[in-house]
Amino acid sequence: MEMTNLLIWLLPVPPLLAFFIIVLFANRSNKASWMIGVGAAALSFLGSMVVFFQAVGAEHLGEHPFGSRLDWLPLNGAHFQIGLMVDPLSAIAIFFVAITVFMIFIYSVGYHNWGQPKGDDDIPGLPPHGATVVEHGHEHVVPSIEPMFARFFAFIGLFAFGMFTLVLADNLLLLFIGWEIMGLCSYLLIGFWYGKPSARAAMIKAFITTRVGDVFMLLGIALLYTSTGTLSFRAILFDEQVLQALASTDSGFFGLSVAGLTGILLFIGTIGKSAQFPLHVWLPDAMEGPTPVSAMIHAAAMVSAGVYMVIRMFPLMAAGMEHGHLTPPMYAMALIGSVTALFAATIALAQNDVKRVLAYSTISQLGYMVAALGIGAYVAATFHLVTHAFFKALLFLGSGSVIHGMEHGVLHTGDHHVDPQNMYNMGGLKDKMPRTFWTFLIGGFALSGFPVVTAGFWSKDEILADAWAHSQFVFWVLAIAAFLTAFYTMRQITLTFLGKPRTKEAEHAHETNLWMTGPLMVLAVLAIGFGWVGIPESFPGLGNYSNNWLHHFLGHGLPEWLYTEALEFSWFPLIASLVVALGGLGLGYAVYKDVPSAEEDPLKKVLGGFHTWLENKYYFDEAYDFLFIQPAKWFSEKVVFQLMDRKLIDGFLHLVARVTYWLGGIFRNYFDIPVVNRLIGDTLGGAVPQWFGKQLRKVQTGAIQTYMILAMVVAFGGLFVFMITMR
Amino acid sequence: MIPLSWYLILAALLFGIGLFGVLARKNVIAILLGIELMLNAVNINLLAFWRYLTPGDVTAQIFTVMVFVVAAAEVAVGLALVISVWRKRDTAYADELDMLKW
Amino acid sequence: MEPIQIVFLIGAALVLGSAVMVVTRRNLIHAALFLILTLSGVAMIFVLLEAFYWAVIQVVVYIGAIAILIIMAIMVTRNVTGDTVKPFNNMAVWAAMLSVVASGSLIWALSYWPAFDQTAPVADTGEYVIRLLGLELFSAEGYLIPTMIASVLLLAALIAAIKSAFPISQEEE
Amino acid sequence: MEKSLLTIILFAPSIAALLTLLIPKDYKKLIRIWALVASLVPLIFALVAWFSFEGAGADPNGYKFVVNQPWYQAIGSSYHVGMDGLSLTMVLLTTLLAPLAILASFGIEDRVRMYMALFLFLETGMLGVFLSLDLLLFFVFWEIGLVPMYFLINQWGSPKGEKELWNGMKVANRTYASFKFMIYTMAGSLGLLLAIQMLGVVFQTFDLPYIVGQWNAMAPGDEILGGFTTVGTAKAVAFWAFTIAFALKVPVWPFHTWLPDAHTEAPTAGSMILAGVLLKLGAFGFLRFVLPLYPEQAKAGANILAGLATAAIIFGAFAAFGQKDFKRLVAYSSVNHMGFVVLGVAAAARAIGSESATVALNGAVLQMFNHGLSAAGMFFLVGVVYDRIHTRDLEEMGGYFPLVPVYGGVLIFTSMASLGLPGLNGFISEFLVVRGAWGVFPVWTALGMIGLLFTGAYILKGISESLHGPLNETHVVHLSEINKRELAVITPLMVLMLWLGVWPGWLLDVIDKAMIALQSAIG
Repeated sequence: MEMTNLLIWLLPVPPLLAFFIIVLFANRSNKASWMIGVGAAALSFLGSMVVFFQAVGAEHLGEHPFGSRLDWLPLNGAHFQIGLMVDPLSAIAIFFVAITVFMIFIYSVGYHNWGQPKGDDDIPGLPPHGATVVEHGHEHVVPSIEPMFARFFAFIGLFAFGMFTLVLADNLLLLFIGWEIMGLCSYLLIGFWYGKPSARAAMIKAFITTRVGDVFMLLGIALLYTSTGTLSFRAILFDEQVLQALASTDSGFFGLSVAGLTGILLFIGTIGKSAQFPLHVWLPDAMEGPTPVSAMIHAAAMVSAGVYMVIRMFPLMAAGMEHGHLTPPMYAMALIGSVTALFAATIALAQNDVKRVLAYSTISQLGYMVAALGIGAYVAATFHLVTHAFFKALLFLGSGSVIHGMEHGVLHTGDHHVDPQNMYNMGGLKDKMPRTFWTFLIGGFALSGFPVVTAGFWSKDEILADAWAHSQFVFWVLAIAAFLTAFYTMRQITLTFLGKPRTKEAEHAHETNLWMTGPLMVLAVLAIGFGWVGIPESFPGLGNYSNNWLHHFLGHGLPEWLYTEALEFSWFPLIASLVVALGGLGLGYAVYKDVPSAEEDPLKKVLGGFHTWLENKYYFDEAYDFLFIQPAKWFSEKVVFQLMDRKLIDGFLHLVARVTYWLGGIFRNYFDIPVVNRLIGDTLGGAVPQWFGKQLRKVQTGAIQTYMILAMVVAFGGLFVFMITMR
Repeated sequence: MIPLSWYLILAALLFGIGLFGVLARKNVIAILLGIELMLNAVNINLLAFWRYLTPGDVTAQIFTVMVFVVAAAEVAVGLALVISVWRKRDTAYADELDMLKW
Repeated sequence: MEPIQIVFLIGAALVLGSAVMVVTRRNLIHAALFLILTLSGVAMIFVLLEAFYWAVIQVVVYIGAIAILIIMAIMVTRNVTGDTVKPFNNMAVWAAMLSVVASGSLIWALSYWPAFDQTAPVADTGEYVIRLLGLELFSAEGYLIPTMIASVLLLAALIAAIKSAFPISQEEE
Repeated sequence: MEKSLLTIILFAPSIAALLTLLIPKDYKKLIRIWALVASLVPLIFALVAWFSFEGAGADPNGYKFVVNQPWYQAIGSSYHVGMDGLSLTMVLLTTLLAPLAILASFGIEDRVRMYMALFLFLETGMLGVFLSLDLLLFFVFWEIGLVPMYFLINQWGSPKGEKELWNGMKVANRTYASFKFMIYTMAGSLGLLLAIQMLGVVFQTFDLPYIVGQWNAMAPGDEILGGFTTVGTAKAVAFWAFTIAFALKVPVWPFHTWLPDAHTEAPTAGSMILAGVLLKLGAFGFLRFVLPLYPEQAKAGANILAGLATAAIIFGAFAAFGQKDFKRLVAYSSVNHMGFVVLGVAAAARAIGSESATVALNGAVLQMFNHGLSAAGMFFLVGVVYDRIHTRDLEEMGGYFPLVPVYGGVLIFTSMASLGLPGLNGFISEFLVVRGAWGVFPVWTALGMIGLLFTGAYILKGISESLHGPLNETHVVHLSEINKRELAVITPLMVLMLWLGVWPGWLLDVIDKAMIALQSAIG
């Protein structure tokens, strides 16, 4: 136990150390950098597994979590404590975080072309362009190593540190610290190739958009701290009296209780971080970063953090819930989550960029989790968070592998105008890249919820079952979204891997090396296998072999008054989820199996003008630019600076100065010059002193002895006179 | 027995001679010599006071130490200045060094 | 006339006579040599005052160091033998009168002092005083800080002397 | 040692300044090194004070290392200096920034001796404000600090730029800025001086602890000044006189327009000190003088003050976002950050004695320290670029990251500290202020979040326009990597930023005790 408590503190440390060591000492050595980075991730991974399995074996982990705390901030004569803690939720979280992070680290080594020569004209800040090598007498172009290879591992190490800190934190402030560190890292990594204008825009967009949520969250933290005097999860969330007090105190804002207001403020943080509607705009643009970063943001860390936070704060969100009546924060979550799920899924239908489709699917899936939590499906939301992390990491890394394969083709043909990310440039990659294909297929099926075998099916099914039991509206929205998900996933798989190659580049695509496909295979196993820990006991047939371990493990991490037994089995949601998954997949394949180019996308005919809306993401970026960004720039520059500071305040000051100046002029012209200067100055001030000066000047001979004689005459003459007079 | 007055008169006369040297000589080094004489007069006075008035106390001697120190420092700096001036202006006459004149 | 008084008068005559020569000799070397004679006389006076320690210091520091230094400076700056310029400036008469007034008024002023004609008390002026002087000079309750300042002054004078007497460097030209 | 410690800290810089004047003016290297070494002396003694602070004996008012000698007996003023946790923090900041600023100004070639001497005098002025426990003594130091700063801006400020005034008269920007700085502060000082004189006449002394005790024991209806006015009226008037003087210095919106001008035109090291320490004088004045002397008036005026602070936070952030001049952007960020200090002070004034008040005060003082570090760092880094390419225009910059990776990393680090990234220092103080102010002024605090959001916006604007973005080819030749001396300036700041961000307990402990004592003194 003591050892475990110590080990918990050591989990976030290796990536942080890796960051500092690489930045300070190893930044010139690519080899040292990746070894330090991957080694750190491996250490954290091993430690996490030890902690995880100890947590699984521990009894009553919910009541007595692992962890320890120490005095951090001296405040008001006492101390604000911070600590790390492993309860069932954190245990599950470090499990998936550690694995995916470790896999992403390994993958990154290959992705950034470790072992390849230096590029011909690569510069830091732009993706590598390839290097020319001479082999067997003729030149050809091969991929070149990333110019900022070392820096990548430093940043991603810090990223991992942030996530570990966040999931292990035992109080909201430490969680927020990890939260913001990840914000910084996502900023740095999205803009990793800052030479591209799009990356520059995306990095700022990501940071600012999430910061909108963050400042609300900070307010929520301050409010919670003010009203409870602590930020510790145990002290707030597991103390029914505290929660009831929060739920019954009026906050003075919009008729909400303090608990309600806090919950909503914190949830706004999640809206920013987990890219929920309407702050979702940054996430698709985050694709500008290298693909491992996308995987990190979409699966392992960034967006999961937002959902993790609301899952963590669930007792607060649910405080005051009686007889199944949703509290205001839960209502907000259910609404925003389901809207996001559907809304993002529709946009994903019309995207042609292989990563962008996945980005919108992430937003949509996060909406699922948030909606699930909104209707009280705590376990289901967590379950989906974990399975989603696995299969989304798999899909992103897979898409990176595809892009890499395509870039190989681009290098071969030398035609740099072909976008290696556009799905309409691909096709038939199944035979070129078999390992990537099969793993991607597994990931895609898990995302679509392909029945029984994939993990995604079990988690999504549980959410739908919960929704069916609690809110019809949420159920139907999510079901439609699930259908769309299956459809666009199959569209993606079909366009990318099936059929015939549409371009020369696709013909010359090449399977990537084991650095990259290895992690894919590991994740594929998890994308299938992890579902089995959460099979409902009452599920026909399979339920006999399962004890729904996840539900018991996680459920007992909740305070008792929130714990609910697993739902009774119901046929309708099961059938619904079978229908939408299989129907979506089948339809997707049927529609897209022979589409030759983007112009002939069948959806265009069906949807007409609406398709353009979808392609342009409902014009959200343009609207935000028009509504917020341009006005903010105008307001800052023209109103605050030019008008307020320069014109009004400085203008007032200049007015004061002007009046003073004018008064001074009057004094000068009508008093100083005639009276003082002429009358007094020219006669008394001029002539008289001048005469004295002329006389006195004679004494100044410059010879030292003259001065001395004068001095002595004064001194001894004085003495002499004194003697004469005083005798 | 010698009364204190003898010493004081001697010192006063020596001081006067030194003062004359300082005021009247042209050569800067000669001026320095005059200063030395004056300082010696001071020393005679100090030690005479010590012997006649406070023989058990060494305060007067402490002042003598200080006078010695000042004398040594003054000679060192003074001579260095003389040499420096000599090099620069090729003169050692005080009345020729009158750049401070208006 | 007691013998000791005669000795004093001889010493005084030596001091004053050679001092007059110091300030009047045209040849600076001669003046400097007479200075040595004056300083020796002063040392003699110190012996009469039973300040034996100071007599020794007088010989060592003044005659041994300062006088020699002055002679060397004279040799550096002047063609010593052929010094043909008038030794006094044009204010010599005024200076002489002032000096007389100075000495006279000093003596005159002092003569009103009650202790003017005091004779020396009997006192231990030997080793004890030297020891006390040393202790006073270097104890914090006594004169440690003035001693320190004096030593710093000497150091500063040394540096200043070196700096200003050094051959003219380029930057000062 | 305990007796003379503060005197040494206080006057070591000015003695060093006088000695600097003795060095021949052409020995530039010697002057620089001497100034640097001399400025380390107060730092060393400040560290001595820091380490012996816990064990040192306190006087009945809680001040340590107290010296109380008659100074101006005729009017009852005395040389009364002392140190509590608040002044200890500020002294530490000042003595730390001074050597760094001097090191940063090694590149100055013009009248080095005068520059360094002024700088060291300035340090004495600033330290004096933090250590004085006598109102008149305080005022003397308060004014002393102005003079060197005026000349530093006026003489060594950026030589470029002209401003046209209303009558077509053209003045150099630095002349305009220094003049504005001087007049603005003097304007505030007038009322301050009058109020101090009034207190002096009433109590026949300028001793701060004594006045605090007597003043608050009086009933508002008591007649003073021979029946000329009552305590209540006098307090209300004097409160505003003090508040305006300090608000000008902080500066609180709308008294802030001198700041961007002065900061932009000052030499790099001048900006460092200006932002790092001089702004703190105002905030310090609130804590040391306004709160203890006028608790009731402060409580009544707190809402207005909080509103102005919020305005400073918001408009400071907006104005910073609207800048094209990198240095001016950083200057406006000072308005933004100091707004949090004033917000914390206002919250504490309103709710004095409560837990929120302590937290807000802790946050405010810590924010003063943190802003000192990060603003000084930011100004220095802007100066580093300016030294090389001689422009501060963000639109001309861009794409420096690949050319100067180390500088880029340092800039991002410092920017993030300024932005308030958790794990670095600014976050903790801002969080504490928000936490403390939220319970007192929820609406103002919530509005302040707009400012916090735009803090992110302008910081990122600064980074992206300078480090990222398209490269300006003409700068490539001039732009060299940050050198060792410059690294030596920024490294201590970065270490402290990180250290305070990760483990702020060591400093906050001192501040916390001082703030609890401050409130218990008011009662």
